[in-house]
Amino acid sequence: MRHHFIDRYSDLNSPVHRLDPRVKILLAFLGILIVVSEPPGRLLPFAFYGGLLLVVLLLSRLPFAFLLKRYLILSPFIVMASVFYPVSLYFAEETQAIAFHQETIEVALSIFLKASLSLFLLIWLISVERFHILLLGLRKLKMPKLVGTISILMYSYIFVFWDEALKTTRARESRTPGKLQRIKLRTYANQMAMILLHSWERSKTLHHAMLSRGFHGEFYSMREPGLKKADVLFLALFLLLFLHIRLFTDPLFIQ
Amino acid sequence: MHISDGIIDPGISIGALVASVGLVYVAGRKVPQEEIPKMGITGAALFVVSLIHIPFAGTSVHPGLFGIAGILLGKRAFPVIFTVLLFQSIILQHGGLLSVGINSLNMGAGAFLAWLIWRQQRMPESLRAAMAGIIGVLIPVFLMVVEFHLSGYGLGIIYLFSVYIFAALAEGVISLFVVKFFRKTKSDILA
Amino acid sequence: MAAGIQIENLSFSYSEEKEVLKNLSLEIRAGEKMGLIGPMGSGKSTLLLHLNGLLTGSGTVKIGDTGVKKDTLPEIRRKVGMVFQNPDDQLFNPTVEEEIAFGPLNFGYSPDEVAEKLKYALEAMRLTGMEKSVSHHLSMGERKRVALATVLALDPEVIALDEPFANLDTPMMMQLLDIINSLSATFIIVSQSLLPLLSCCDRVAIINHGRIVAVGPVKDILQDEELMRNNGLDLGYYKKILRELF
Amino acid sequence: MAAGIQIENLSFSYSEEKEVLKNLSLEIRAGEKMGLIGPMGSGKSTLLLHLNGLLTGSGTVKIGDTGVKKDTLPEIRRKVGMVFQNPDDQLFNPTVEEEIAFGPLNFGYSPDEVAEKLKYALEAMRLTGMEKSVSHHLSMGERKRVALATVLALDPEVIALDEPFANLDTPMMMQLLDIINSLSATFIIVSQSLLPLLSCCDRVAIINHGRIVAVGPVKDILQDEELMRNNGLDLGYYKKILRELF
Ligand SMILES: Nc1ncnc2c1ncn2[C@@H]1O[C@H](COP(=O)(O)OP(=O)(O)OP(=O)(O)O)[C@@H](O)[C@H]1O
Ligand SMILES: Nc1ncnc2c1ncn2[C@@H]1O[C@H](COP(=O)(O)OP(=O)(O)OP(=O)(O)O)[C@@H](O)[C@H]1O
Ligand SMILES: [Mg+2]
Ligand SMILES: [Mg+2]
Repeated sequence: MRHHFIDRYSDLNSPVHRLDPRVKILLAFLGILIVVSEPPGRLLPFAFYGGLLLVVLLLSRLPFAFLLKRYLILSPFIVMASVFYPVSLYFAEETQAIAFHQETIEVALSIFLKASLSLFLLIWLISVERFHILLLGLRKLKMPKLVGTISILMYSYIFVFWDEALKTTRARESRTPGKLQRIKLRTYANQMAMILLHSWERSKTLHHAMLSRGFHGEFYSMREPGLKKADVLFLALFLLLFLHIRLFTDPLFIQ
Repeated sequence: MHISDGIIDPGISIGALVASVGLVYVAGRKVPQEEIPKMGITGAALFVVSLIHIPFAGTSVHPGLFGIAGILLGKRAFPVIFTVLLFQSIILQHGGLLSVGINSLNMGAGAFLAWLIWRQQRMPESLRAAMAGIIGVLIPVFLMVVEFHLSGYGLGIIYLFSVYIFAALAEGVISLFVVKFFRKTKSDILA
Repeated sequence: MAAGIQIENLSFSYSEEKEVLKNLSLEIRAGEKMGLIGPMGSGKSTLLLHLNGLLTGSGTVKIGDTGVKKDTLPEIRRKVGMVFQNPDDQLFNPTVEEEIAFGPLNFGYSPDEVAEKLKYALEAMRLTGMEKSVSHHLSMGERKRVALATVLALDPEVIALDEPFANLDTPMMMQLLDIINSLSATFIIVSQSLLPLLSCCDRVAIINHGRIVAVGPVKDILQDEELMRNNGLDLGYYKKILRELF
Repeated sequence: MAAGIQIENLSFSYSEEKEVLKNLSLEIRAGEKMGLIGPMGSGKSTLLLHLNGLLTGSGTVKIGDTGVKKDTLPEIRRKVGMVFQNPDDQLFNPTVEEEIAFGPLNFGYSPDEVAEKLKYALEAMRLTGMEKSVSHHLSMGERKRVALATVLALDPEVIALDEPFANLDTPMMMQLLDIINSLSATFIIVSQSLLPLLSCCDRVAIINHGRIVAVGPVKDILQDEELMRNNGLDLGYYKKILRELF
């Protein structure tokens, strides 16, 4: 019964879900780093990355329909960025000639694949750990304290915002006959600003409430994460596999 | 207008990430206690507002409010923008984990210039507010064009980004309105 | 003018896990003043939100002859005025004056009429002098009064009040009781302070776990010690303490 | 353990126009339970917010031997627990469990201690079973209980409660009274429900227009009809209504 729009499948129980948050963050971050560092135009390794990712996803027991849907919703920007690679070359005089060569198309395709794999890793990350535990993990990985503090506040204030939006809508509806007429636009604008203002006032009192309960900008959780041997092994194994693909795919598959 | 992972040159992304973490420390030195809730709520506002998608020219744009962030937070806007982008990349998968740095530098530059304009006390307040809103969009877009170009894209990319002119104007109106409203309610949010 | 309320077999749940209103039926006559009492979390506020269609469950709710449905909402909202339990849930305009004028303006009254209604509501809730105050910079009791004023300004046929007496001091509470008694609207009043209900309600309904457990004349219900105790509504404490005091 | 409270010549205003606290002095002994009553808008909530430095006016406020100043705030916050008038001003964690554990975790208790404190607070406020509920999705009375639980979990030396009885049903109110009486902390309790104060307070202070008008043993004050009436705190109504009822 939590706010599911944030971390929908983070409560599942799988071997991956049970790992330390730091492992998940590092795997996602370094995995993305390795994938995007592929030189432009190489395509074959992506088949292996894809296979590896599939294994991770299977181990995490995440519903594929969900992952795919999420990907499809977010893919337009990726598609656009890849399509625009050749197109942008075409629209500039000095590069027009090479715009639709095979190599250019291959670069565009590798942009698409890199971005898609990175996106899947991100979707995976938020689906295997509760968001605020991820933040805790990031903090343990030396994320600046100020960013941590802002994160804690933002995380609670996001709900304040939702809440205020919901409330003002209710309040307005209960005193308006159906659709707003004459003063429609002004009322909507007013309402938006009021949401901001109310949230601002509430953010101050909530901060007070936090301070009076000892808040000093740090993260805590009832289940303090701890690195175990399994965590380290999991991370090392998968990173090595990623690295292996990155470094050794080419010599084996030279055309 | 977030750059996803894998689209621009990874060297740029990583350099930007390192630079932006440094900048978080610089911009966040000696933050007074009273500023903290304001930073949090502005961050939350930026995040929530980014959930509102407006269909536009085949894709969708969402308000960024980076101009307003600049107006409200001044040089403290940067750590907030960094955090917002971190949230967006993890929760919404907008942008990417690696690109948090480059994205925050882009948007942060917008907020910073918006703040510089906002501080020009001699200009009428409404003008400053509107211009801050507009600049808050245009600067990040300009920087993105440069970065795409540096990553091998042709200059034709400018056409893609020209649609943001409309977004910029819309944000100008929004910030004008927000500033007027806060003045009217005598809220202490406008320092 | 007043309209009756007819609730039949109303069921509602916020999430799958738990049904909050269970097949609930209740009839309130036009012009009647009905108290609604019950332990915390029994579904009182949830029930009220059904009266003007802010929530909709299965079953029927009728205000006068009009069923609460999507296409009748404009009419229903005109008929039913609602004061929320938490005044912060209700106030969304920058100043007290704008807050109170919002309803009348939206219902299309002329500027003169709006001014008149505003004046009446301000006076009734002792808010004269606070017109220009920012509503969320008021004390809790003051905000509660503003929330009440927004509804009084609309003069609706049915008035639903959620904990109107909480956070009011005694003189203001008594003034509110007078106002309630002077209006001919149908009232439904939720309150954990049980005693004021004696001065303003004809009948009282007890709700527990989303069901109506008892309905009857206010005195009969409040004096039925066993019934009250069984539903987590004990007056014995007050009896004892007042013996001690006077 | 308990610490006394000493307030001397405290003045405060939110804006230039109006002074809300006017040169106010009040002393509360260690372990004493003090009620604070007064009409709406008289400055009760504003005064409480000074006790842990959430607001600071001119004059001095001392908790035990420690003055409430910028550099003593961490110490003060550990000593003083505060329940706000509106629970929505206080709850910010996604679940009830996290909400209650927040304080103990931030004060550096070990996981075992935190679990123990959590369990105690949940039981005291009858919240067992609601651990995983979203705090914003509770009824008003339930939220109030969560707010109270967050403070009980911290076991502070001074506990300031703003309208703790509003929105509670009678059995819960009585349980809360028992809890208050069982704790050795110093209490300061603001309440418009005057009667419960008789069961838990040693002394009562009347505040009106930002000044302390009277302080004395709870019974003496509540029985002084003229004093009460002059300060907008009339018990006559309750007297009448209870005569009628029993
Ligand atoms: N928005 C919500 N989402 C989910 N559950 C809710 C929501 N609001 C209330 N509930 C649950 O529904 C039940 C009834 O709530 P309701 O607010 O109607 O109680 P109530 O009788 O008004 O209580 P109180 O006297 O405390 O105000 C409670 O158990 C509460 O936890
Ligand atoms: N944030 C604020 N800004 C400006 N004025 C305020 C603010 N909060 C309260 N006030 C004013 O200060 C006065 C005292 O308010 P306070 O909330 O302390 O009253 P109270 O005694 O707690 O009343 P109640 O019983 O209604 O809760 C009121 O007149 C109120 O309008
Ligand atoms: Mg309720
Ligand atoms: Mg108060």
